[in-house]
Amino acid sequence: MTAYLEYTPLELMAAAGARELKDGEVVAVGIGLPVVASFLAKRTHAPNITILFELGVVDPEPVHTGVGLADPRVWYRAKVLSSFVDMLGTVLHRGLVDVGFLGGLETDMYGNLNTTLLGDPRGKFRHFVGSGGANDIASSARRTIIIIRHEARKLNQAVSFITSPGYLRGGGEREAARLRGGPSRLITDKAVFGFDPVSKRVRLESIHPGITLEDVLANMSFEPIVPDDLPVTEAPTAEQVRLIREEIDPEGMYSR
Amino acid sequence: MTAYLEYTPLELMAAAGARELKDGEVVAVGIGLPVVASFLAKRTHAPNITILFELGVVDPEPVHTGVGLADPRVWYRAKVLSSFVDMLGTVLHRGLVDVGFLGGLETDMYGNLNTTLLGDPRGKFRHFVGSGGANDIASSARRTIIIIRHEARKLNQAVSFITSPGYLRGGGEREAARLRGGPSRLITDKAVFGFDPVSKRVRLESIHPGITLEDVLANMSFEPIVPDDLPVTEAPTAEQVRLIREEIDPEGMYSR
Amino acid sequence: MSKLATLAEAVATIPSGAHVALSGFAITRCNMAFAREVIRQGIRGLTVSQCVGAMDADLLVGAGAVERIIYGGGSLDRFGRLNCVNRGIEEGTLVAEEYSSLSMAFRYLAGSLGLPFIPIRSLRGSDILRRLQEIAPSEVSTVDDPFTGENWLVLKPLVPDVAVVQVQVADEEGNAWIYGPRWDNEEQVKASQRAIVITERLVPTEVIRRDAERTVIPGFKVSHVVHLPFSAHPTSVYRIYDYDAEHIVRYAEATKTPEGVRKYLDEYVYGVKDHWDYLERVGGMKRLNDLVADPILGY
Amino acid sequence: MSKLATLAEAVATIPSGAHVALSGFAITRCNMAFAREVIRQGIRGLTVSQCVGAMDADLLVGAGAVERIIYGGGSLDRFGRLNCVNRGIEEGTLVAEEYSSLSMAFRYLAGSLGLPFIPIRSLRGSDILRRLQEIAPSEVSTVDDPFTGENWLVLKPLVPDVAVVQVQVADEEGNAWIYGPRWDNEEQVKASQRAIVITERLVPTEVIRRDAERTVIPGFKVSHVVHLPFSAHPTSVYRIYDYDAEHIVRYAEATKTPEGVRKYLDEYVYGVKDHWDYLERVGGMKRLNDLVADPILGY
Repeated sequence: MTAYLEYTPLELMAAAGARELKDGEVVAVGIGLPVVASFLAKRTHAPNITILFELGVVDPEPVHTGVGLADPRVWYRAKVLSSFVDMLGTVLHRGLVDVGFLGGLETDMYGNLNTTLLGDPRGKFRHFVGSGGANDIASSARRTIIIIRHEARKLNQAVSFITSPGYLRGGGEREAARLRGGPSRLITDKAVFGFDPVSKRVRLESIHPGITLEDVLANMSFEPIVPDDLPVTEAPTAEQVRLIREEIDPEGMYSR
Repeated sequence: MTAYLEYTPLELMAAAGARELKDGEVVAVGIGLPVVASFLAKRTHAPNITILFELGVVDPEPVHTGVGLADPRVWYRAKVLSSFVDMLGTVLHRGLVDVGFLGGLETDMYGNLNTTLLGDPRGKFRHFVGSGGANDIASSARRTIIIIRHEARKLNQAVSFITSPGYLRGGGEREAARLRGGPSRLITDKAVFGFDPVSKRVRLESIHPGITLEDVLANMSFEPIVPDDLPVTEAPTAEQVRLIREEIDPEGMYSR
Repeated sequence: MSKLATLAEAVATIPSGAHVALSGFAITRCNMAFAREVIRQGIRGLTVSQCVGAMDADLLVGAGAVERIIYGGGSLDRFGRLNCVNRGIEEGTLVAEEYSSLSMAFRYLAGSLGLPFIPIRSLRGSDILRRLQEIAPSEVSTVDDPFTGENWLVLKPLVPDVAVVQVQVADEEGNAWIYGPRWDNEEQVKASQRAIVITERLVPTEVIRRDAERTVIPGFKVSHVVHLPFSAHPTSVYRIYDYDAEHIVRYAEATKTPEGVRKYLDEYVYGVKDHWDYLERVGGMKRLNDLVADPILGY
Repeated sequence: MSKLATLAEAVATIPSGAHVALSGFAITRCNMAFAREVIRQGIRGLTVSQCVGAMDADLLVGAGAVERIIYGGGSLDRFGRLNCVNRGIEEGTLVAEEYSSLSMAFRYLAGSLGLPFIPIRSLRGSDILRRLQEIAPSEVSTVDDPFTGENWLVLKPLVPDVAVVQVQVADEEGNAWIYGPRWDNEEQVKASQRAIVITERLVPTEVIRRDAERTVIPGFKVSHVVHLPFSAHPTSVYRIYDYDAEHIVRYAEATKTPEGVRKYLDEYVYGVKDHWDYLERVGGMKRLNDLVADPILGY
């Protein structure tokens, strides 16, 4: 068996995402890197997490990579095959989802996410995917983890459209809207961020190996809170990389 | 094959109930005579009616008589096996039940039904079955048919407890409560009654063969409206009696 | 993760005064072994709920384990009334919050979906509603439909502490299937804080994965899985065994008087050391074999 | 009673301007043959709804048959965006009432249960809600929870004129089973005034009666049953056939421009006389055989 000492930025992000999951938690995921992160956690430190797909799939064991939630490949060997009302209603809205993974076109310093449109909603804009279950997860999960590429246009001053609310304009605004939970982590290919408990602003938590603070700040359009001591993000272990490449995403569709 | 020229009062009531059902209607029934009436209609003039049991059973074809809705004998060969929410929610509350059959301890001149208690609710009383789905059917079915024994204590001035509302105190009271439908027929072992379109009071429609108007009136505690011409209730045909005795209720549990 | 437990272990997690949703309907899939163990362990002051009152609730009430019943009325079908429940209501020793089947089902549904309230057409104009407004005013209210202005009755969601559900098939994680109609069981489990699954058949998770459309109870809602054959006796479990008519007749007769109830409890609950001892007492293998369901008929 | 009909007969019952709920999700169980026939029959001004926008809706929009879409966003998964829907929204030629998956599902659920309105936590604080309050103010409102005083967002029930649902198994009465996740399909059908069932396999009612727990669509909701193999092509039908990746790539590419859409429609919709002709056009038996699902994997 070859040792996997090298890893891709996406593999590092998947490992960082996996690290956020505690054993026994219920996790709502969309397709892509979040699935890789969740299956990685389930095969390592969190064998008893429950993985949900919004359309009505619980704990599948895919043997082939799917092109999306609509691909029967990702439903394979599920323990429950049901519905939106069952997953997003009796589990998520009922308050049983501990963690929701979210991605998007852009986010801002309060973790508000946009997956709907870019441009001026009243004028010229391009329309994209929209919400799907993202807004529901952002509204009712106990906490959410945002996974997004580290680019200035994606880590934006303000988003053109709030599809999935983070802390809105910060402080107590999210609470005032009586939304449950809120973003706990923002994971990019350069760093891991958290959110300040009071101002709810994005705060740098750790920087990935080989990345400088300058790289991090130069590639985002808002100023994160930067604490004095900045640890280096834990790199994925050789075993984690092996699991991703040999078992979880052998075609590298989401992690290479 | 023996000709069935004789019939029991219950068989006559079942035939009268069956006659009320139009082909293609959706019918909600409890156990007992209503089931006999519904299956009789389905095997004669209304092959396309849909028969529902509240706990989640559609169009069963029992080959043995059951002791109640909880008896798997009456679920045999159902086309749908689901739930209360499905039957009473997505069918009844949604407005798709055309006819509901109801019985009870007592009813009054406006078709209000009591299946809960006899005596003084605030003092000494005996408690019985309660509602089950009866109140729901009485509230949301497009029309209901009451089947009850013709006795003074069952056809009462006023009921001790309104479990399932008929026309309440008559006139526009039921409409004011914004309940759907209302009782269309009251079938006893002596006569068939309807309800006056304006006052909503019980009105005699037909008297069973061999029964006199005196028998009818002497055995009820309220005065029904009595029209000038009073037809005789159509007797069950030999074929109807044969179906009841040989196929629908061979043990005569509900019709003898 | 295996949640297998003995009946005694599972029952021991239920504190006196808890709200327990029961899966029984009249005389089918009732939590009978569970009820007998609750009584033996001396758990008291329970609130029990179910859409249609059944033999499991009646036995618990008869033994004095129940303070409040939230239900839509009920009986033992043709075998008779719920004598213990009715006596408790008549004598005022049992608080009864009485609804209809759908209003109960909607309260569970609202609880299962995390809805703050649910509108319903049922109950209006009835004495059921008048009664509720007196004894449980905090559970019912009205709201104006903002779209039409019409005033609607609304019910408060029901969120039991634990749902106890008798099923035909489950794995050790609690993923469970119910054959036949499910009445309120799926909503009960999903509304409750947790569930105890009592199953006639224990299967590998592999079996669950091969037919996952059937999984109406997801393992993550389940705290304990008890594998206990004939645990619904004398009530029926569709496709597994029929009800024991003789025994239910004996029960219906015995429960007509408090003395009869005491005798019944002494013989079938206190007088047996566990479920296996109970099964011997009611006729053992020979009798139980007579009840085994026909694979085609399901009873 | 048999409700068997040809696709053309079933489609002919849908008037221009009707509200049609579609069963597709991205690239699976989409009403593709249905959409192609709707386009051929020249039905226009439709309102289409589904929780997650799918290829069936995109094709209908591309052909100009749709005036309004009520959905929770959507895509062709990794194959790309819903180009026709997005272009319509960007150019203002398509009215889009955009929700989230759960808010759509709750609107269907409320419609299916006859609820006057349904409360939800989703959408608050988002621009989705702000947008809705502008373009569809009659569909959303707020209500004070009478039990806690908290103000809740409430949605109006959705009651489509007809639900068109692509299933694996149905009988001639319309009793139908869906293998795999059902997303919003059961609520869509039960909320709608009637349903058209398009099935891959037609079975005797006898089969339905042997496994009735699977019947998620009851015959009495169904007006027409169309038995049409490969009717979801190029999208997948779990346990029957896989999606046709090559064809979907071609579609995603073609729909990037209005010209491309026209060419695609000419070749695969207007250019074929019926579904069987279409199947020949996309590769015939040889190609379709490659797509047949493995009985274990289901794809």
